[in-house]
Amino acid sequence: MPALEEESLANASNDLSMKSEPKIRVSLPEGLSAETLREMYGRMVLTRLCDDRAFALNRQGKIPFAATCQGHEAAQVAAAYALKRGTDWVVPYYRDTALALAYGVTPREQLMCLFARKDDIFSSGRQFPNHYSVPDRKIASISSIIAAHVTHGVGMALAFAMRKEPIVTLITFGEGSTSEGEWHEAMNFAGIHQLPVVFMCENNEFAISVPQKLQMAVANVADRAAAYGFPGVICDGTDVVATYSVVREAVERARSGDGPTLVEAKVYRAMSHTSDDNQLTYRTQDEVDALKARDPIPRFEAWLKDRGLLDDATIKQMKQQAQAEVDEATDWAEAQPPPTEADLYTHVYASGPLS
Amino acid sequence: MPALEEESLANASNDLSMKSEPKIRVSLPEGLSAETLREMYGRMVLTRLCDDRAFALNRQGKIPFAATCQGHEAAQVAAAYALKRGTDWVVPYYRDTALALAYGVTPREQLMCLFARKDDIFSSGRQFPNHYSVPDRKIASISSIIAAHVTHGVGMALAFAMRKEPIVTLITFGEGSTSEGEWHEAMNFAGIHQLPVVFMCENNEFAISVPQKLQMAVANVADRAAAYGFPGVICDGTDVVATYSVVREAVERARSGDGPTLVEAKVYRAMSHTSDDNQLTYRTQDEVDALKARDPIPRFEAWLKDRGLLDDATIKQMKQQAQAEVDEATDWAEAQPPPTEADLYTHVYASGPLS
Amino acid sequence: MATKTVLEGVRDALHSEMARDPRVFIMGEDVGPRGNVFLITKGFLDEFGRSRVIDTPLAEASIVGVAVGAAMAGMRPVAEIQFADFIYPAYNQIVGEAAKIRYRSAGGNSCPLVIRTPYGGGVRGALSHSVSIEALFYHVPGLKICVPSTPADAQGLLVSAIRDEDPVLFLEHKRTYRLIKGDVPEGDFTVPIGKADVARQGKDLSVITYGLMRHFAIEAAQSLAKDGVEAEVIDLRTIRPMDRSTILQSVAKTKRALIVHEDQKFGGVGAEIAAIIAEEALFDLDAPVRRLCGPDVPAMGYAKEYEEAFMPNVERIAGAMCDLVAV
Amino acid sequence: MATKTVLEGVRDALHSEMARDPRVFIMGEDVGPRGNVFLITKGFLDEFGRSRVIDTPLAEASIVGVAVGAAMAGMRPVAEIQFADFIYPAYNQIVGEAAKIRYRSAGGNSCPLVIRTPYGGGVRGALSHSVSIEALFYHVPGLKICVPSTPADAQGLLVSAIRDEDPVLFLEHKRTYRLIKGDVPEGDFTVPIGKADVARQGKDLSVITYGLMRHFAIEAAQSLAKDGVEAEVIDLRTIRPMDRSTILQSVAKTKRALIVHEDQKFGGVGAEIAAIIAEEALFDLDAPVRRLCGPDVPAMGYAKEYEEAFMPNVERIAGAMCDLVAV
Ligand SMILES: Cc1ncc(C[n+]2csc(CCOP(=O)(O)OP(=O)(O)O)c2C)c(N)n1
Ligand SMILES: Cc1ncc(C[n+]2csc(CCOP(=O)(O)OP(=O)(O)O)c2C)c(N)n1
Ligand SMILES: [Mg+2]
Ligand SMILES: [Mg+2]
Repeated sequence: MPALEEESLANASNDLSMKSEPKIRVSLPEGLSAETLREMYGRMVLTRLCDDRAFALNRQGKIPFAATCQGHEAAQVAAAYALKRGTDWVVPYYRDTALALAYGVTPREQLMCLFARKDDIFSSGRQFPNHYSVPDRKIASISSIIAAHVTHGVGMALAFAMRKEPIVTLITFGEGSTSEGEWHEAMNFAGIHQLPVVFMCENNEFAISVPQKLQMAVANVADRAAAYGFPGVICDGTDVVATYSVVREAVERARSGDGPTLVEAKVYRAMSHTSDDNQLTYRTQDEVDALKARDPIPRFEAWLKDRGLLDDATIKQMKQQAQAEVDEATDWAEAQPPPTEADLYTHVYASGPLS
Repeated sequence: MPALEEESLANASNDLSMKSEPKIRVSLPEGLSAETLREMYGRMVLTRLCDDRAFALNRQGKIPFAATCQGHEAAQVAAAYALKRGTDWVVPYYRDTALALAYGVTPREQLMCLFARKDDIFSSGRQFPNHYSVPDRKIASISSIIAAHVTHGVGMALAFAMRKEPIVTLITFGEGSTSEGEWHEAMNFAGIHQLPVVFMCENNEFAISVPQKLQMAVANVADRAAAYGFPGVICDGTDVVATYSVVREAVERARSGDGPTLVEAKVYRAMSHTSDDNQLTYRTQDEVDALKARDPIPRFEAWLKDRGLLDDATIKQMKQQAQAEVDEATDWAEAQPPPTEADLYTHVYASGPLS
Repeated sequence: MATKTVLEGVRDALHSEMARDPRVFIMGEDVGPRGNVFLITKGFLDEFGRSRVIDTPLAEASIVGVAVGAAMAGMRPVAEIQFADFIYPAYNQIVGEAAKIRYRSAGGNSCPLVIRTPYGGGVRGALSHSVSIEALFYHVPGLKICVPSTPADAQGLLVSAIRDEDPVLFLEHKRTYRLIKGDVPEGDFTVPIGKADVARQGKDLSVITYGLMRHFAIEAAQSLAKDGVEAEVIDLRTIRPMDRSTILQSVAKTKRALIVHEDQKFGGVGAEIAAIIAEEALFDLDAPVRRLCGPDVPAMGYAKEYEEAFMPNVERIAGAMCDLVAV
Repeated sequence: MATKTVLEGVRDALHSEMARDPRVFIMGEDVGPRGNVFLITKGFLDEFGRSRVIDTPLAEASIVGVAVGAAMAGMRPVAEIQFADFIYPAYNQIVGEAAKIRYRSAGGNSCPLVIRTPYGGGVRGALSHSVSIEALFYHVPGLKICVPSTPADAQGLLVSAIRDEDPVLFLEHKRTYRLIKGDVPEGDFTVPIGKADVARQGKDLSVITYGLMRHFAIEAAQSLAKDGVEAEVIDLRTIRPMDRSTILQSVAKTKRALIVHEDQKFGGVGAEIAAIIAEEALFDLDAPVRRLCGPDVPAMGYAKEYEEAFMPNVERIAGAMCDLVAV
């Protein structure tokens, strides 16, 4: 599907081609050019900086809340690039910062939601950070109610199927969310109607403090797909390329009318659940330290360098550029006005704030 | 488990031993004596007469509503006898007349609920018929809200497990109920804690008018058990002996601490969903006629006769006796007083009808 | 004008909107070949096809949740909950999601969705097929709630609901389906959401009601008229938004307010009506506000005696009217 | 007497009841090693073991449903919903099931269950961690609802709730957890369900409120006292049953009623309070009933400005009190 590749190039916001493109090109995963791979890497770097910034702002007392995606970035960026951006829809969850940034959310937009500014495009400062809603970039609105968005994604896919639009819908969630009844109902509905959906579970083995074995009696979330009549596939969600291949295949199945897939990306949560949590109350420092070895960013960096797709100078330049963007976005967003009392009453109904 | 057999004998309300017990005994399913098998047959016959009576009363305009269990009797009676009656709990659904009658509900009690009399022990005429609640015989109260009772059964099993009581809980439901989110949550919880539960799905392939293929994308409800980490087993629910063996094994698993089983009894619904439905709006007369061949009662009758466990004279006697019981119960129940206006206010709270 | 039943009004609204707008579709349990348990959608499957008349699995959260998603994606779903008693599993989707989508996305997303469901007693529906649910939803900003009682209102309000840009909970009193007949305009017409109907003019007291009770209240008013007492009967037609000014104008005129609903009293919709009057029209009143409502017990029972004891009827309403004018 | 926070009152009630009665157990998300997200059950797992402190899957319908079953089987479960905003998926189990079990089985079964959940705003909880839910449940016969606002009431009412034979929804205003400190009796004590607390005596107007607003109302009353206006402040403490006689006695004395709650106004609990007054005390009143409540928008937003604009505070309450005595 070469369209995909052009798409990603067209969408690239910066020229990331290296000064000295290596002559001998290694074979790349289908659909991914060197440029796209570097762009994906760039999104991961940018995400990490946004994530770190959120926690720094929280520690400084400038924002009361932050939620991390560290450990999930590879899976999210891979999924974003496996879709036809601008066409396919994503229905994400609150941990999908990397997915959002890879799907077109800008650092300024991200910082605006952290600061809960009036002109925050996701919710005008009404929702917690990372509750994206960007219709023009095909990102659906979600709430904090776990798993409530899964039926929505299915309904969107139903609408696209009814209108015969060749759109795929990606719906993401944590493994904890698969315990909810609504998740079951969504999967069941999608299976019955063989809708063009990719369900992606970002399994980090914890629902806040509750470990997977107290959430389900199965080893893999993917094992649950069989109950709905479609495939469940597992991938290493800290491996960009592996996840990309799996999601891409699922997207193609969906687009060609062969129905949904449940992708389980095995990831990990590097930090506490949110800034309100302290994971050392339920797992040991050793456990947490051990996770560092799985960091998807150095891993992808090494993969790209091994193949001559990236060199240290470019990495440095990309990181600097991303840092500058995040710094600029922070200052800019902080300076934007907050909502006013009058803003409380907008968008209750299309016709106004009647009750 | 010989206790079971003695139990069933002790509970037998009538002496059903044949005049001329055949000398050469065939080998019987473990746990089932000839007497018990005849008793089971008797419960099926009694159920059929109660069911027919309900519809006759409905046609006569004496009761506004009736729901049938015709086609499900074998599965239900088998399940009841696979349990330790008086000890194990059942959490049934509204189609479980045979299960209830096999578990100790009397024809008088059944007719009282049909007539919605004040002294109806299930609900004092508050609920639709067949919404059993007989704590002294270990039958839990249910509502009409599909699948809402499944978590209750799991919670009861949790309580028994906490108190280390060797009680098994049987929870029944139709295949339609497995679409509900609550069903998923109940299964999941039972799996995680490996609770002593037997889930029995009475799959008649219809949820009112909606055929199985529009309810789920899998061929068997039993296929769903794998998502919860315990076995799913299929049996012919029109075959008493086959169902008995499968449920009995599941009960033993549960009692010995090996966790839940999902039993799928393949049954059929002989009549319309309820007296308010007309199944010819969504399936053909031919389809309905074809079902008659699967009637579990003649089938079990033949099985018993083949083995010399029952003869025509006994059958005739049993049917007459059951008919007499149902007739007596009908006249008696009809003559009982209805609730009064004052009864509206009882049992709101333990402390009275405060609001 | 044609004479039809409430059921026919509902059906004709669904039919005309589906014919008019390809974005409109129906989903719910048994809406397909069965044509819904009350036969409202009989024939729809043949006419509009399986992709627009969807027999769903037995799973209310997804009936609403999938419809919410489809609405967010530009469709106009009409989701059916077979009986109002079965709406609870979908509460999260209605109250937590649909009602907040516009607000939470600051207008970025909308959710033009209708959730239809038959409610109310009087048909021997027993404990789980008789509930009134309006009080469990009317507190929720972002939702609209319709409770039509006549064929014309059922049809005209349902058309309005389907064309509305926001989620509407559309409650059809099942006893009215075949019982209530009335004149309905021909062709395309709507009844606006948010406007009460002065169903009967009067000067001696105001009866504020909705649903099946509108008809009982009118009958009671007619019986009182023989003794020269003229009751004004206000049928709210929609509960959220609630037509405060029609209520207040009427009470200012009659100086006496009787609120009647079938639903239980404590915390029912009548509480808000009484509160509005107590805040805005207190000095107009010549008598205390009165509420005649269902009793504060968990449900209407199956036995006829429970139903009769539970539901307000013409005699009880007439009695309460007499008592109130006597104060 | 010991001084403790509301959070400590809740914890001590849970702790003492678990120690006293082996039938009592806790289930919910993150109640185990994490000790609940507010650290209420910290240490409970070690003390009472895994079978009595159950970390559940992320699935509220089953948290309540499993607890209902356990209650029917003779246990005394305390089910926790992590935030009140997440209770909607369990609505069916609470409203459709728990509340009706005694009634539907004519006393054959009972459901002695407590569902605890933190609610309310003022902690920057944003759109999905700030909701007040009492109005969505208080209409339901068969349920009881507690809304304690002081450490002693939290502890004493929770003990009563756990010992109650019927399902109790126990709402803890999360802003009070650490903010509100107060004296609490030593040893075993209970606060009865159904009895309001006259938190402040006064003769000039009655402020009827509950939850966090009790504290704001008292502060407002104190500020008015400087100008010689003496407000009586009634903290309902339980919403269902509601202590009508305390409300009516107070209003009969002061002749003015201001109802204050954080929850949105339309269809809120204040509606029923106003209705009770309009029905029973209308001729006692020297001024219309007034309600000061949250605004009728779908939720409290994340930005500080939204929170401040949404929640009634001391100044606004004092202002409403002044206005009312001026009528
Ligand atoms: C319905 C609901 N219940 C509980 C919560 C509180 N909560 C927020 S996140 C979370 C854990 C989610 O776990 P998982 O789905 O695995 O996602 P993860 O955070 O691990 O990425 C919980 C319990 C919620 N937001 N919504
Ligand atoms: C929550 C809920 N939704 C819908 C209904 C209406 N209803 C009653 S029975 C039924 C079909 C049940 O099908 P199944 O579970 O297969 O059981 P069966 O009747 O076939 O034995 C439906 C949809 C209900 N009672 N409760
Ligand atoms: Mg997780
Ligand atoms: Mg079925």
